[in-house]
Amino acid sequence: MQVNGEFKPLIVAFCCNWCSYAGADLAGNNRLNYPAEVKIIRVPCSCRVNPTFILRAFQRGADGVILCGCHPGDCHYTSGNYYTRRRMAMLFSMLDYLGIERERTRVEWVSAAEGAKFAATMNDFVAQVTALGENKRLEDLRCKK
Amino acid sequence: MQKVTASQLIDRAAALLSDGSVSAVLGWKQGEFDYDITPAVFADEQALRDAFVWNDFCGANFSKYLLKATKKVDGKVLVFLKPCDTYSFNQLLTEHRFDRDKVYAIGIPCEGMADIDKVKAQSGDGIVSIACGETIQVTTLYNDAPVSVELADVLEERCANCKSKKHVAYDELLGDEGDVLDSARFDEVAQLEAMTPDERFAFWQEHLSRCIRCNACRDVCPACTCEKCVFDNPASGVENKAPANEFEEKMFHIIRAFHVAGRCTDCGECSRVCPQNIPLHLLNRKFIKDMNDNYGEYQAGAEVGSRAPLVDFTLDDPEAADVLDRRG
Amino acid sequence: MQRIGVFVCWCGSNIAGTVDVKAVAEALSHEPGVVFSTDYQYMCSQAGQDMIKASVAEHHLTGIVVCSCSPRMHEATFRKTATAAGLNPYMVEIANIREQCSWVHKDMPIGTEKAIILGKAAVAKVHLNAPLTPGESPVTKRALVIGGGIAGIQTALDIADAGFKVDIVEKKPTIGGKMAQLDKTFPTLDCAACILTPKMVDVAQHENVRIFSYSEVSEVKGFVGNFDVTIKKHARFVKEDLCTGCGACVDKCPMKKVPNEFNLGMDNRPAIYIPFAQAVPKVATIDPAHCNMLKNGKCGLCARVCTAGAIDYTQQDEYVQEKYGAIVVATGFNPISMDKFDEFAYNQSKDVITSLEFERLTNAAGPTAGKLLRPSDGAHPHTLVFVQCVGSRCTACAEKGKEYCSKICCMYTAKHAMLVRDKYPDVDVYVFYIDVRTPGKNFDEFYRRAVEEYGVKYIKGTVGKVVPENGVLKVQASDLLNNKQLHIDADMVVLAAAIEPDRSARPLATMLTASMDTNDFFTEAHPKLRPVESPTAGVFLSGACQGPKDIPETVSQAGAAASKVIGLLAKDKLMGNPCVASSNEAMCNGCSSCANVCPYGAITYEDKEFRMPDRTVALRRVAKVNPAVCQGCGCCTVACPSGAMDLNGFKNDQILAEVDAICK
Amino acid sequence: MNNAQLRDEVIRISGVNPSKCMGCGKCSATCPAYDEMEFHPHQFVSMIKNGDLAPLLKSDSLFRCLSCFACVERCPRGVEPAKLIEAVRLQVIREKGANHLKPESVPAMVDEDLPGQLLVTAFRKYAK
Amino acid sequence: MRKCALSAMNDIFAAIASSKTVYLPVDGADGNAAFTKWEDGLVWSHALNTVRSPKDFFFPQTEDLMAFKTEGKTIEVIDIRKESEDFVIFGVRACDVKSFDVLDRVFLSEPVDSFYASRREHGVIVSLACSRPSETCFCGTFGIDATAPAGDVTAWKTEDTVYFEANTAKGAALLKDIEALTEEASDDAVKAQQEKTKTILAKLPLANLTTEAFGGGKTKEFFNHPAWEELSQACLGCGTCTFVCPTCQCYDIKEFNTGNGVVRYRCWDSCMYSEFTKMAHGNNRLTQKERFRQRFMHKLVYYPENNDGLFSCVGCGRCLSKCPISMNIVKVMKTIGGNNG
Repeated sequence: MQVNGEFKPLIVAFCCNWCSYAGADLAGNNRLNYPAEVKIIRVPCSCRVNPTFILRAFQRGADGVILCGCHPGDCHYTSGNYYTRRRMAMLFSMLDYLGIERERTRVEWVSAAEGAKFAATMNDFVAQVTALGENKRLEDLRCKK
Repeated sequence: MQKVTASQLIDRAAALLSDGSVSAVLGWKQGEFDYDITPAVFADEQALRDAFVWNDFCGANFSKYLLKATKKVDGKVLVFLKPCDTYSFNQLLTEHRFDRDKVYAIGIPCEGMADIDKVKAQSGDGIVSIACGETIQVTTLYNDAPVSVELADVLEERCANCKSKKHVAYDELLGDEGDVLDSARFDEVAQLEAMTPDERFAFWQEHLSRCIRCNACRDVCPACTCEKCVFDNPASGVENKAPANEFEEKMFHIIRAFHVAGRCTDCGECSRVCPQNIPLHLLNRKFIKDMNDNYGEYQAGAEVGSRAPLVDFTLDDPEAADVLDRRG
Repeated sequence: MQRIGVFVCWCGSNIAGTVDVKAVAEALSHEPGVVFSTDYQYMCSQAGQDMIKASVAEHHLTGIVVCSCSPRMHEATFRKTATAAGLNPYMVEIANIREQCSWVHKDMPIGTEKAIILGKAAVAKVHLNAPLTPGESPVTKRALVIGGGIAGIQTALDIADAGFKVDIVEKKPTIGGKMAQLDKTFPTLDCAACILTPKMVDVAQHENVRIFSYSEVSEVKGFVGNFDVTIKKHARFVKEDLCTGCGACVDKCPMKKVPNEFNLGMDNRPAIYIPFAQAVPKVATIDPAHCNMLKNGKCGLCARVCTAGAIDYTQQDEYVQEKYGAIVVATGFNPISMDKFDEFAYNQSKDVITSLEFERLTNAAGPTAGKLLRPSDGAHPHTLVFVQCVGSRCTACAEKGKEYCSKICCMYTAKHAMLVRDKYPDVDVYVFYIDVRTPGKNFDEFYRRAVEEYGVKYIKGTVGKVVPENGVLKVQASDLLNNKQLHIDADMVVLAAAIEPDRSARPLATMLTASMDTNDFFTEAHPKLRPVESPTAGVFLSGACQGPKDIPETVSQAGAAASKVIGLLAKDKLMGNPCVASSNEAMCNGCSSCANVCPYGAITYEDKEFRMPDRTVALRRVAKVNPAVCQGCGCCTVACPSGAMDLNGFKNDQILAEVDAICK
Repeated sequence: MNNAQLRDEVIRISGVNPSKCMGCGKCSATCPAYDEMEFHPHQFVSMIKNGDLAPLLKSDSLFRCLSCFACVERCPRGVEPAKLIEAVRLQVIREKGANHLKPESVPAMVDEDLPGQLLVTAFRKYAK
Repeated sequence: MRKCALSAMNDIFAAIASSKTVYLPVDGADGNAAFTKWEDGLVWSHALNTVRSPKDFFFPQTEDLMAFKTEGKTIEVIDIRKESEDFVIFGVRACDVKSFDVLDRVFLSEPVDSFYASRREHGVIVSLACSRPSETCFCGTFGIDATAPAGDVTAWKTEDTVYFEANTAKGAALLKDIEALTEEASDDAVKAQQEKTKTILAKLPLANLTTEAFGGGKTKEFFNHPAWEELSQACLGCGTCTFVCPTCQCYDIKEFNTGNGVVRYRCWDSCMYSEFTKMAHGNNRLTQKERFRQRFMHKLVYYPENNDGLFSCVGCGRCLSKCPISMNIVKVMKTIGGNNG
């Protein structure tokens, strides 16, 4: 999205309820800033995130999608994030194979105690996507204003 | 040239029909021309003698037909399986898609199947007849004498890169058993990986933009056996009857490949049937290659009941970023 | 179409300081389906909640969106409010405009814009919310403890003391487990039997406890609160209720040359036997592999001497069916086999023994009546070598050893060394160690006493090989601190063999759909926060089946597992989390992908009749989710290619609607 | 080569990861040539791990190792000390520069009575 | 009759492209020819035909019809028509030209489909006579002369020359536009080519296939024919035949919510699909047999019944070469209609 001639990316962040969403809350509690371009969707576990959701976000105009879950071994459901890790590794590799910029997708493990990591991750990811510019390779022109 | 003959298959099928071991035979049926062969169910010996064929154009993989046939036919269905078909057969069993007890599977060796487009590239169009023997003899309207074509020169892509001549499932084997081969099937994927993202994007853009969403790839795919495909289901949010734009072209093929990832045996039917010659196998093979590279070698359908990489994990799997970095 | 009310909270200045709450309420009032939108200072206050309730009544709301703090904070509060207002609690969605908006953004227009988008996403989701009701299931007030060692005994006693029925299933003829074989216990050196046998008696006499000894679990069905278990009672050819444990049969049995497993084969027992004097139940058992009467019908001596008439050569295995609300796994451990450790000559010399064998050798009830005698010739030994970490911390070869530390060996070796030096000051005792690991109350002090007061020679290094030669054991070892290779002529070598889970654990885990790690230890539901629960609801872990543990640790875990079981059995009904997966049978293929990824074993399959398009009826295999077992992670929904599997509360279309709203 | 490079080279040639060593000393305990050595197998591993190679290169101990592989067989961590020692030996040989074997020079050495295996082994060893 | 050198075609395309968009069959990387928008240097394919038929130009696979803009709770209707571009299609074969007659009867009869009509109006068809028919060709069965295709302009291509003849006013205007680049020619070469081609056509394997058994009024005779079961047995239910078919004209109207509004569009549908003509009560053809039968009954019986005996098949042979399981209209005609041909 262009705001006053400046590119502001739209970032969708899927956060698992138990670790990363709580980590995002902690970032808030500690008043750690990160760009408002990041919009969080709460899911019970990172393994709830279907590749369809990610493609849909890009279709609808997202410029980057990040998935946050509990650290491996810490999943509230014991093994959900291990499946996430495989699924997303495969999906992102496929997107890369199709020539879609790999910098637009990311998986990050953020615990409930890592408010600072959450904010830092989001700052970094927003900067990375901003540098890339608008998502053109997975866009649906019908959804552009 | 195929190592077993049609008459061997017909004789064996007729014997099994007559002694009541099976009550129907899934086989290849003579088409309008010598190369357009249709999968068919044969109910009696006469039908077999009339129209059953087995030659260098019998590419169709019958595994998926077993879903319907085993439900329709009382008694056992006899199915002929080429080595690559047996992997699909096992994969479907792994997913409980048909009753093994209702099938009598005969494994038959396969020397690879001919791609009619490649044949035509050598013989020219206007084919009047084809005789499969030591070589493929093609008679056309425009050549005075039959053109002789070597099977090896006109193999379908999947056969040129055949992964296995070994049957992983059968009740009975006709002819000799082959081996799992050291194929070069991932070379093309590696070549694509070596391109720049822009080149890859252009490559796929060019190919996928031809998609007409006829769904042939999906409908022929032995891994695509959903009662209701998400792309046919308006409630799924991704349904459409046409690729409305470039996004939907990619969406369809990414999700389809993802849904069969770990379940795809790389039988190559998708690419074979695509009317627009989209190299769909390169999507499936990408997933297979990535899974092999990162989670250990896995061949879907090699054994019944094996656990596909995407419904499995280990504690020290590589992270998504590492998978990408590893490839550079 | 829903009638949605939007309630934007100021949270004092926490939200209102960076978000124009009035603008948010105004913007959201234009969203489709929103019939009422307002803001208030503290939505979670009684007044705020009353306002929500009043609005529900006034505007006939069917859904509520609260733009406020994190749902982790007040989702439960507002769900209760909705319930009080007569709405289903799951018709509430929270837009987190505090922690994830006002607190992380400084600029009012930016914060406001984001708050509106988050609000729109919540509105979009509520449109697709459906009322959810938690499933209820009754709880069978009886627990099953699998394994009758100290872990199982302690768990059973604690549960029984709380007033619940408990059954113990033990595969050996007696309960007691490994602890019954031990001599003294560290770090206090009190005798194992003195502290264990009273507990065995307690548990046997407890009115709430039943003991199925010489029995195994053969089938488990059902789920938390409602397990159906089949227990196989092996025929012991002695009627348990009639046998008095007098031992007359044992004395008279002519077949006396059966290796005694209780003493690890270091002496013999008869074909009819009672494992040890304090066995519970104290009844005889006939070993059918060695009993002449059972093998070829010749003998029958025991039946003749039994005045109680307890012998029954025709006894058959018996299957008992019982219902349980909770299951505790306490299957314990075993030392690993020493067969692969040729370098220590374990199979070549009787004088090379494992530490557990050493326990029997020093036990007053053991084969030598507690005298330390060399097994090969019964001579008094002069030099003992203890080797630590035999098969523990071994990554080189999975068939040989275990990669983990067995945890208990450092302490029991110190105990053994100390006991030897205490009783026989003339014996030289060497302990070869890699590290001495003694975390635990009074543990390091104990080890230091062995060195400083008892003169045990601790040598940093390990034994490379043991060669039996002319009646002595030639030990070649390294002394790393002195940078020497040592050559010791030893009389006995004691190997601290690694421990591994009992072999019965793996098939049991499959029956229970409880997960295990690669070493066959049961995995806990959370390594820190739920250490005694299996991820499978209603299955609890006690003792070494979960990982190597010493006695104090085992007993405390046993108590913890018991308290979890008591907490479960104290409930009359289990209220499920309604946000669980459910399968649309019409679309399900029965492919098993979902069941493969389910960490809880909540998914089963059944063949169901369906009307096919061609108007015939066909059987199809379809998935069924047990809502009492499902924990709602949603992993199955992604494994399912057709989308037949969906997750209540986080349905595919709900999440897609959120994505759409955010990306507008 | 400095110590660090030398260490990396030894690790590369041997394919052994000395960091896996937990310092149990079983290699030295099992070594039949222990008393012949100035530096013992466990010290080898430790010195290579720490990049302290200079004393090793000079030491005669290198050539006291019999390559019996008892340490490789017994090591509970799969460290394979003998392979490390062999790699250090190769370094010494290479630094002397003289013993490199070139494919061209092999035919001249072929002797009817010499087992072919020996030549291949030597070639493998000295041509690396 | 006008002519120009084959090598001069690039100039001709360039000349026309200055005022209209030009499309022509071009060989793609995949080995198939496809109608492609002309750009300088693109070469006219020698392939017999394209995989996708030229019906796309008048009846595209997807086409936006209108849009709605939602603002809060208000809806605004927006006209988004954009089918008024002038264009010329080169290289349309006789069979495909005939397919426009079939489509016209559907889309141009009352109520007229204004999107289709507008495109027909703006499009000029330059047909191309066949000289090397394939074994899958059977346009003759439907009375089509492959050597003299209709269209606004008919073209004949010989080894080095292209001949043009205008058939309509639109065609004449087009030839007028390129008059300077062409010259008057006799029709000798064309006649010779036609004669030669006709002898080949007579030798085609499907040359004797006839429609005799079919046509309007045959519903009762064929509807319950026992052979449908067997013919449809292997059908995968994919849409390949319908999507490569030049005469299939079924479409679905769908809406797409863009987040900011709604686009109403139509897209091709296939009678082979389980979701075809799905209504509130469900589907009226529940099995693949019924769907399969519908397709061929429509082409061979229902359509001619409603359209003065015109069959809605033109014998282009695309379904023969593209069906994944090699089931096609020829096999159906031979089986259901008796062993003709």
